[in-house]
Amino acid sequence: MGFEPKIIAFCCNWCSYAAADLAGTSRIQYPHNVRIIRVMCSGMVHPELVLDALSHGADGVMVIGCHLGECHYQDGNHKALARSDMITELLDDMGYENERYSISWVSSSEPDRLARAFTNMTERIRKMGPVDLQNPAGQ
Amino acid sequence: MGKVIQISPITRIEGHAKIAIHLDDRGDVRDTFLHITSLRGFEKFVEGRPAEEIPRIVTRICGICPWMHHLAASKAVDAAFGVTPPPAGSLLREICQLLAHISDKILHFFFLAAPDFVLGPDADYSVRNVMGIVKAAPDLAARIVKMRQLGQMMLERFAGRAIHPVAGVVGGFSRPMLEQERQELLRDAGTLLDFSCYALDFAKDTVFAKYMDVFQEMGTITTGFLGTVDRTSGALRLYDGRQRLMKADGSCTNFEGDSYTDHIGEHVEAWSFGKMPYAKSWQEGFSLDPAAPAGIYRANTLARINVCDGISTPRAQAALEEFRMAFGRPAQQTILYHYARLIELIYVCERVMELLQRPEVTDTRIRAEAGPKAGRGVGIVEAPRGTLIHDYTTDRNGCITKANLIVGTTHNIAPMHMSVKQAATSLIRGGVYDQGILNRIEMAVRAYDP
Amino acid sequence: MAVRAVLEWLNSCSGCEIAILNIGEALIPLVSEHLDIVHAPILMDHKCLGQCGEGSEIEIPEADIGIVSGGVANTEHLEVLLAMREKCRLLIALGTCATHGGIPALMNGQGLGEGIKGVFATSGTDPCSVPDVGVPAALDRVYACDEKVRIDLFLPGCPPNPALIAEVLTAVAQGRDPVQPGKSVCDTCQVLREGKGAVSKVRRFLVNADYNAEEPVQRMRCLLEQGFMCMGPVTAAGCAAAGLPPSCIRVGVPCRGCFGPVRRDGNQMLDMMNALASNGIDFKSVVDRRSLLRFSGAHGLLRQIRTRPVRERG
Amino acid sequence: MILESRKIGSVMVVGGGVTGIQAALDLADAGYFVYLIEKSGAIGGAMAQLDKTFPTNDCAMCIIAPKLVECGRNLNIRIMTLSELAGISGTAGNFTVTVKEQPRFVDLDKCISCGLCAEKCPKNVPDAYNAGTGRRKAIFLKYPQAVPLKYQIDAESCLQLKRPGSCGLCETVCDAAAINFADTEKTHTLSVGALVLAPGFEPFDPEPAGIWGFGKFPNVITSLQLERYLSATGPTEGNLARPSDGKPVRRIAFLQCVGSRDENKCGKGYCSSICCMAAIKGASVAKEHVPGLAAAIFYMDMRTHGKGFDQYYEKAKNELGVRFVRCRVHGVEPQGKNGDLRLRYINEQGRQVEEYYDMVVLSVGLGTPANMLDMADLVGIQMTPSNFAATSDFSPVATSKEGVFTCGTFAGPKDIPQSVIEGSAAAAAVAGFLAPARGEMVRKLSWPQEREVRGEPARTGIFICHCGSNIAGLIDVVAVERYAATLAGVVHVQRNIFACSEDTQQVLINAIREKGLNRIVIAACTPRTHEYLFRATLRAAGLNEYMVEIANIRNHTSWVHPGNPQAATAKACDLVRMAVAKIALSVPLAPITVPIIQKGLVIGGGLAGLTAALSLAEQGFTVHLVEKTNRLGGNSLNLKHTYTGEHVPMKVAKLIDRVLVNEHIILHSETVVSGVEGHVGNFKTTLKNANGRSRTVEHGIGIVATGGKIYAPDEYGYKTIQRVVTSLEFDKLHDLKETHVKRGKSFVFIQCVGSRDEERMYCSKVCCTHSVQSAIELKREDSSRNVYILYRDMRTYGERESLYKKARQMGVVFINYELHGKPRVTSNGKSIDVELWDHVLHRPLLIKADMVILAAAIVANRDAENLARLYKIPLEQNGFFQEAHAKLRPVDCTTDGMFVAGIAHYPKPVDESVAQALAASARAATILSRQEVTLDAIKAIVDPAFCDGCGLCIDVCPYHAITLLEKAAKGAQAVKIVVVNEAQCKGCGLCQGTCPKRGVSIAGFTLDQLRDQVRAALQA
Repeated sequence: MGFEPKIIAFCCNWCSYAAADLAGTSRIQYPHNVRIIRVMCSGMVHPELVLDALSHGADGVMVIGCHLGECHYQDGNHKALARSDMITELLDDMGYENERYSISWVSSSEPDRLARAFTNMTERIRKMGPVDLQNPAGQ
Repeated sequence: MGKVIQISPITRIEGHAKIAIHLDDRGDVRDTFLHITSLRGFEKFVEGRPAEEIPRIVTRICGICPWMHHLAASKAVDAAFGVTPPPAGSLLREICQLLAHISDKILHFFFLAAPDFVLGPDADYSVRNVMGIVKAAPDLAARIVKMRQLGQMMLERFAGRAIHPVAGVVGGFSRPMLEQERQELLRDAGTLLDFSCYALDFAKDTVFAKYMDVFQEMGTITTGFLGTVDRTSGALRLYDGRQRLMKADGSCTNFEGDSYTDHIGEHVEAWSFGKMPYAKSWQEGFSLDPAAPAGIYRANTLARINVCDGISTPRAQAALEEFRMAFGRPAQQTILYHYARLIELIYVCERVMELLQRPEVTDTRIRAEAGPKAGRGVGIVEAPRGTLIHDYTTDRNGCITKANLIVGTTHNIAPMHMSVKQAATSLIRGGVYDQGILNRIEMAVRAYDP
Repeated sequence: MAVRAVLEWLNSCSGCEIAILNIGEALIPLVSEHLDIVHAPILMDHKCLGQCGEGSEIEIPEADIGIVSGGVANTEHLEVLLAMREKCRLLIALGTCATHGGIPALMNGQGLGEGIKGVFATSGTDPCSVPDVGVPAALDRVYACDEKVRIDLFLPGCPPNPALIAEVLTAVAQGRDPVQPGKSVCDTCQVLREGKGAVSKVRRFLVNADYNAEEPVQRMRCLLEQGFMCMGPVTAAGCAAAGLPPSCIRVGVPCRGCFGPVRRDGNQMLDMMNALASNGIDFKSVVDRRSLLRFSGAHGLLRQIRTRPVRERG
Repeated sequence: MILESRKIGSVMVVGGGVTGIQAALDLADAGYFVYLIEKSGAIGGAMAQLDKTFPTNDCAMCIIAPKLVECGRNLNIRIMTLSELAGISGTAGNFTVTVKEQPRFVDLDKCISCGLCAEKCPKNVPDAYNAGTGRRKAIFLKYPQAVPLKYQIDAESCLQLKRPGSCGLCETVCDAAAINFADTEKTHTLSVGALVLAPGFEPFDPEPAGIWGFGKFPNVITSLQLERYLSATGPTEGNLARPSDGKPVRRIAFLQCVGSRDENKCGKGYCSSICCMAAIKGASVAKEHVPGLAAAIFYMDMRTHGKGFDQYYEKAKNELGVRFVRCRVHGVEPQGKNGDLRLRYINEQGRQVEEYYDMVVLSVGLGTPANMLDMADLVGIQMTPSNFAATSDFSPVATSKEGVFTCGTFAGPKDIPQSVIEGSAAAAAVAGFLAPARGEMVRKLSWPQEREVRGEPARTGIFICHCGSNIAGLIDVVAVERYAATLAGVVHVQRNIFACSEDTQQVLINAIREKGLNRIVIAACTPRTHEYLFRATLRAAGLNEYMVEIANIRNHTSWVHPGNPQAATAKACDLVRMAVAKIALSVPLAPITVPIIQKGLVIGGGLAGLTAALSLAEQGFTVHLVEKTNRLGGNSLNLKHTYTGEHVPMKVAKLIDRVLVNEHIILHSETVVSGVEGHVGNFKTTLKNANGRSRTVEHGIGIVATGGKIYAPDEYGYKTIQRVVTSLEFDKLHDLKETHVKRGKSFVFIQCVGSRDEERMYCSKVCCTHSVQSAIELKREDSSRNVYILYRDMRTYGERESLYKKARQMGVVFINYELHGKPRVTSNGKSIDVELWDHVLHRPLLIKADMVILAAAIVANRDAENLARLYKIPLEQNGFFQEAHAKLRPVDCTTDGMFVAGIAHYPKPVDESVAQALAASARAATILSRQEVTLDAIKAIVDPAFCDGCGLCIDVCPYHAITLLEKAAKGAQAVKIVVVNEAQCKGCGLCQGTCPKRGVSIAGFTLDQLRDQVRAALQA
C-alpha cells in the first residue's frame, strides 16, 4: 500500500467545521486522510499545536478559518493569519518543510471549497511523503 | 612501548584539559601532551547574529571571567559600528572589569592554587582543596570566601549580574551610577584593598619563601611576553591601551589592537582543541621544544608585570619595585605568576577607588546611540588569564559575518604544554612517580590560571 | 548525616560552579555539614582515570546526589554523564546548558561538525585539520542532559541563581522537595504594564530603555511595551534575587531568556514569536529570531537551516 | 377602578424571514412566547437564497444560519411551517387566531434528514429555492441549512400522492420511518396578545409583461437567479455560465428598475430601494468569480444611500472596474442563435450605442403579492397606494389596527439591516403593548441535582449511532464498538439506531445512572446541531452538561467517504479515540450567571433617544435619559414635515410630553457622560452636569443616540453670498415668510453639499427628499416660480419616489451634475449666477437665482469620540458609531449591552430613526427583562499557577475582557495576574492562542485537550 498521509485540520466552529458538516450533507467526497479538530476560532490555535502535531507524526497540518472580515469574533482570523505567516517561517527554522502547513479560509456555505482544500493538501503531502522525524526537513 | 600516564582531568583549573605523559621503556618521559578537550565554537555560531547581542553571548566562553568577554565584545562592536561611548560609559565598564578581576584573583589564588601551598603539594588528594582549607584554616577560609563574595556582590548590586553580565552595551553602559552606589562601592573597595595587601604579605610569608626553590625547576621555561600598557606612560593597563610584545631578552614591540593579526598567528596541533597563538612578527616560526622554543610568548599576570614600565597606583608600584629587585625584568619563573597576580590585585583595588572618585562617574550620559552598519572592530581587554582579543566584521544590517577570538588562556597553551613537559621530564625518572609528583606537574598548569 | 555529592561539568563555562561559590558564606556550612563532596574537578583533585592516571575507564564515586553542569557535545561528555547517572541516586542538571543546551547549543543552528571545521578554518589560523588525537570526538549536535540520561531535578539558569542552588541542595540534603519557581520572568518583574498593542515592530537594543535610574523599577514601562525584544514572558523565572526585579531588567536591559522556557518542554522562539504575531507586532522586525533559542537550542529545537530547492507555490 | 382587559403574553409572528426571525427572537428573549408562522417548509426567507450580502460581501447563509438555529432551539419560539393565517378574532391584547398547516407528509420528529429519500425519489422538478435555476426532487429539503432541517413532500409533484401505489420509494428507503403519505391539513387555534406581520415580499416577475425578453431569451435572468448562479450551493456551484449553452459569461449587463419606478410597463411607481446595491454586489461578486468579466450597470439614479454603500459603489466603479451607464435602455434583442444579446441605448453624449452581452440581469423590484394583500384584508389593516402596510413615521411598526404590528418589506421596500431593525422595533412595540403580561407564557426547564464527578477517575460511556443506515451502512459499527471498548477509561459502549431519538435519550440517562458514567462520547453526527440535545440529556441524568463530546462519524466520515468502508471505519475509530482523549480532560463547568441591573441609560434627548427611552419606560424599565443641552428634541426641532407629510413639531412635542410625565424616566439635562465602568448588566456611568457636579448611575444597558449635525459648507459662496443658505436655514426663512423667499422667483437647490465627496464618501440620505419637499412647497405657493434641483443621483428611495414624481409633474427642473463638474455659484451683488453643464442638452447652462439652497451633509458629532472611548465602541471612519454587524446586528454595538440608534449611527430620516430607537429598546429589553444573564461556560479561565501577568493577552482580546490585576501577596512583592471578565468574554480563545505559558485557556477547548486530541488522532 502507498503512503497514506495523516493530516490534522483545525476547523473553526463557525465556518469550516460547518462547511465540513455541509460537505457531508451534500455528499461531497474528499480524502479520508484528514482529521478535523473543532476549535471555536482559528485564532484559538496556538502554534505549539501545529508543531506538536508534526512532531507526533502528522504529515500535514491545516488551519481553516472564516474569510477575512467574517470572523465570528471580530478579528480572530487575522490573528490566525499573522501567526500563520510566522509559523510558515518558523517551520523552516525548526527543520520542517513549511508546505506541510497551510492556512485557508472557507465559509460555512462552501463545502466544495473545503473539500478542495482537503484534497489539495492531501495530494501535496502525498507527493512529499512522510515526515522523517529524525530529519524532518527531508534533506 | 612504554606506558601512558593520564592526568584526567586536570583539576582545580577552569576548563577541560588533561595531561598525557608518555614514558619510554625505561620509564623516562618520552613526550607529554596537554590536551585541551573542550571546544564550543563561539567564533562560528556568533555568525549571523546582530552585533549588539554579541556581548551577551560571548560571556559564556568563560563563567569565571565573563566580564572580560562582555567588555572586549562591547568594545569590538563599538568599533564596528563606529561609536564612542561617553566618558562615563567607559568608566563604568572599566570599574566593572576591575571588580571582576578582584574576585577572579581571589578565586584563583585562594580557592584553586592555595591548597597546594597551604596544605602542601603532597597532601592527600581528598583534602587538598578549598574544603580542606576550611577545615585546616577556618578563619582564613571564612575571610577569603567573604572577600571573593564581596567583589561579586559589588558587581551584582551595581550591574545586576556578576556572572554573565549584561550592563555593557554597544555605545556604553545600560545604567548610570547613583551617588549612593558610588559611596558604597568606594567603602567596599577600601575593604578589598586592605585584603589584597594582606594577601600579598600572606603569600610572601607562606608561599614564596617556602616554595620558591621547590618550584624553581618546576615548569620554568624561557619565553617572550604579551600585555597591555598605557599609550603614553607605558604603565600597566587592563581596560584600554596598546599592546606590547616583549621578547625573552626584554626588547619590546608596541602595536595597536586592530593590527594584532600582523603580530600574532594561531597554530594548531592535532592533539589539542586549543589554538596556540604565537609571535608571528618575530618571524621565527613556531616550536614547542622547551630547549629551542620558537614564537612562544606568555600572557597573563606575569607577562603584564613584565611588559609594563610601571604601575600608576602607589602600593602596587611599590610591590612591583620590590618584585623587580628580586626577580629582574623579565622574570621567567612560572611560579611568579602567583606573585604577579597579587601585585595586580592591589593595583585593581587601588585603581577602582581612583576611578570611583572621578566626578564624571555619576554622569547620566552613559550610552551613545548606535546604528547597525558594516564594519570591523577589534576589542581588547586584559583578562585575568591574558590579553583577550575579540574581532568582529559586520554586514550592512549590523550582523556578524566573521569573528575571530583569541581568548586569554590560549596565549599560554603552548607555554603550559612546555612547562608540563619540563616538569614531567624533571620529576619522573625511571618510571618512578606518585600522586605528589603528578600533582606538582599539574601545579605547573595551575600557576598559569588557565 | 551528610549526603555524598559529586559534581561534574560537561560542555560548560564554569559559570554554574561560580554560581555555587556565589552562595557565599552560606556555602561553608553547606559543604562542611550537609554535603560530603567526593568528586568535583573544579575544586578538588579526585581523578576520573585514577589518581595515578592508570585507569582506562571513567570512574565516578558512588554518591547520593550528582550535580552536572553543561550539555553533551562530545564522547567524553557522554561517558562522564553516563557514569554520573550510573553512580548517582539523584541526578541534578544544573544550569541551562545541562537543562536545555544553553549558549553552546547555538552550534546546532549550523551543525556541530560543520561549526568545528569552521573554527579551525578562520583566516587568522595557520592551515590545519580538525584536531583528533587524544581529544574526544564531537557528537552530531549539542544535547541537553535529559536527552541522554534520566534527570531527576532540573535547575536551569545561566547562571543559576545561587539562592536556588542553595535551596535545592539544602532540600535534597534534608530529603524534601525543593521550592522552585514555576512561572515566567514576568512574575518577578514589577515594571509598569499597560498592554502591548501600541508596539508594531520590535526595536534592536541600540539605545537605552526609557527609565529613570533614581526611581524604582516599578516606574519603568515594560521593556517589551517600549518596543524592545524582551523574552521575559517566555522564560522561566528564577534569576531575580530575593525582593529584586529580574537581574537584567534591574539594569534596564531586556531579558534574553537565560533560564530557558517556562515549561520544560516549551519552545521560547515559537512562544515569543507567537505572542508578538498575536499582538500585531511584525514578527519580521525580529532581526534574528533563531537567537530566541540561544539558550534552549537542544532537544532538536535549533536545527541546521536546510537549503532546499524552491518549490513551485500553488 | 377600571379593569384593563387581560392581555396575553404570547405573540404571533407571521413570516419566517430574517425580519420575522428577529422579531421572534427579541420577543422570546424579552419574556413572550412566540408562534412563528412560515408559509414554506423552512424559515429563512429571501435572505437564505442570497449568495453574498452588501456592503460587506458577507456570505448570507453564514450570517443568517446561526439565527435560524437560535430560533429553532429557542424554547419560547414555536416554529410552524407550511402554515398560514386563516382567521383572526378578539381584541387587541387577546386575539384568537386560526392557522392552517399544510401536510408535510414527513414526520418532523422522525426525519433525520439523511437525504436517502430524495436520492431515490424519481421525480425531478424546478427548484423554487434556486429561483427556478436548478431542480429538486418531489421530496426535498428546502435548502441544506434549513430550520427545521426536515424533508417535505411537494404534493403537487409527488407521484405517490397523485396516484397512490405508483411510487412510494421514499417510504421504503427511510430507515427512520418518517414518511407519512396519510398526512393531512391541520387547523390550529391559538390565543395571542398581539400579531407581527412580516410576510416579506415577492420579487417582481418580469415574465408576464415580457420585460426585456425575460422568459423568451434564456440568458436574460433576474437578479435573484444571479444570486443562485453565483452561490456555491447553487445549481452551477458558483460557476457563471450562460443558461443557453453553458458557455462562460464574459460580458454581463444589469438593467435597473425592473418592477420599480415604472408605472407604464410594470405598474410600480415606487423605488424598491435595494436593487442598485444588489446590482453592484452582483457585478462585483461576478467579477470575482470570472476574472476579466466585463460588467455594466444601466441605471437612472444610483441609489446607494445606506451606510457604507457609497464606498461600495465607488470601489466597484474605481477599483473593480464595473461600468456604470446612466441611461434608458431601448431594447434587448437576441443576436444570432447562441444566446448573445444586443443592448441598445442612448449614452450620456446623446449617441445611440449598441453593445453585446452574454447575460442580462434584470434588477427586479420588490412587491406585495396578492395573497399577502388578502391576509392584510383578513386581519383588517390599511395598506398604502403602493400596497405596503400603512404606518406612521413616528410609529413605523404599528399598523392601523391596534395590537397588530408590522415590519420588514411588507411595510415598504427596504434592505436587510432596515428590515432587521424593524423586526426588533416591532418586538419593542409589542413588548410595550403587552408589558403587563411579560413572562406569563414563557417556558422554563428544571433539572435534577448535579452529581459531583470531580476527582473521580474517568468512567467514559460511548454511544455509537447507526443513524439508520447513514453511518452503519458504510462504517463497521460493530468494529468501532469493539475498538472503543479498548480505550482507556471507557467502561461502557453501546450502539443505537438513532442516538438522537427521544427513546435513546432515556437509554442514555439510564446508562449514565446505572453505570455511574461521568464522561460521555457520542459517535454520531455534528455537535453543531446536536450538542445541545445531548447536553440537555446529561443534565436530565444529573451529570454536568459539559461532560459530553461528539465524534462526528456521519457528516465528517460516512457521508464523505462512501466508496471506502475500510478507511471510513478506521477514521471513525480515530474520531472516537480523539473524543475520548478530549473528554478525559474535561471538567464540569458551571454556567455563569451575571445579575442584571434592570435599568437603562439613554444618551441623547433627540428623537431617537426620546423614543428609545419612552419605549423602555413603557415596557416597565427605569431609564436614565441624558441630554447635553437644556432642551429635548435635538435635530427634530428643526424639521417641519416628514416625507409623508406628518407634522414634526406637534409629534415631537407630544413625545417630549410623554417622556416628561413618565415616572420611569429620570431626565438628566445639561449633562454629559464623563466616566464608565463595568459591562453588560452592570454598567456604572458617571454623569457630569453643567454645574460640574458628578453622579454615578447604575444601569444594565446603554443606548447611544447622540445624533449628528449639519455640515457647515464653505463652498458655493455660502459664507460670502448672502442668499446662499443651507436647507435648514431655508426652512426657517421659508417658515417665517422672509421677504427674499416670499418674493423669490428662482430657486436653485444644490444637492450633495459635503456629501459623497472625497472627504465624506457617504450619502446623507435625507437631503434629496427634503429638497424635493421644499421644491414642491415653493411650487405650490407660486407655480410661476422657477425651481431647479441640481443633483447627482436623485435618492428618493422607496415610497419617497412619489414626491419626486410629483415635483416633476409640478414643473420642478431636475438637472444632473457630476462630482467633477460641480455647479459654480457667483454673485454680482444683485442676483446669483449658477453655472453648470447640462448633460441632457449638452451645453453649459446659466441660471439666475434669487436664492440658492445647499443640501448640506449630515456629519457626526465630535463628542462621539469621547463616548466611543469610554464605552469601547468603535467609530467608523466618518465618525459614526459602528454597529456589531452591518447586516444582522444593526443596532447592537460590539460592546455587549450597548446599542446605537438614530443619526449617531448614520444619517437617516424620522421614520428610520424612530424604528432604530425602538429596535434598540427591544434589543435592550432582551437583557433588561431578565434578573440575570446565564452565559455559556465556554469562557477563558485564568490559571493562577501559570499566569504571571505578562499582559500579552490583554490587547489580543477583541472584547476587552482581560485586565491586569496587581495582587498584594508573596511577601513584599505584588503579584501580577490577568483577570477575565466572564460577562465580556465570548470564549474565542485568542488569549489561549497567544499565551506562552498556559496561563489562560478556554474551558472545553484547553490547549491540553486540543493537544491530546491531536496526539490521539496520530496514534496508529
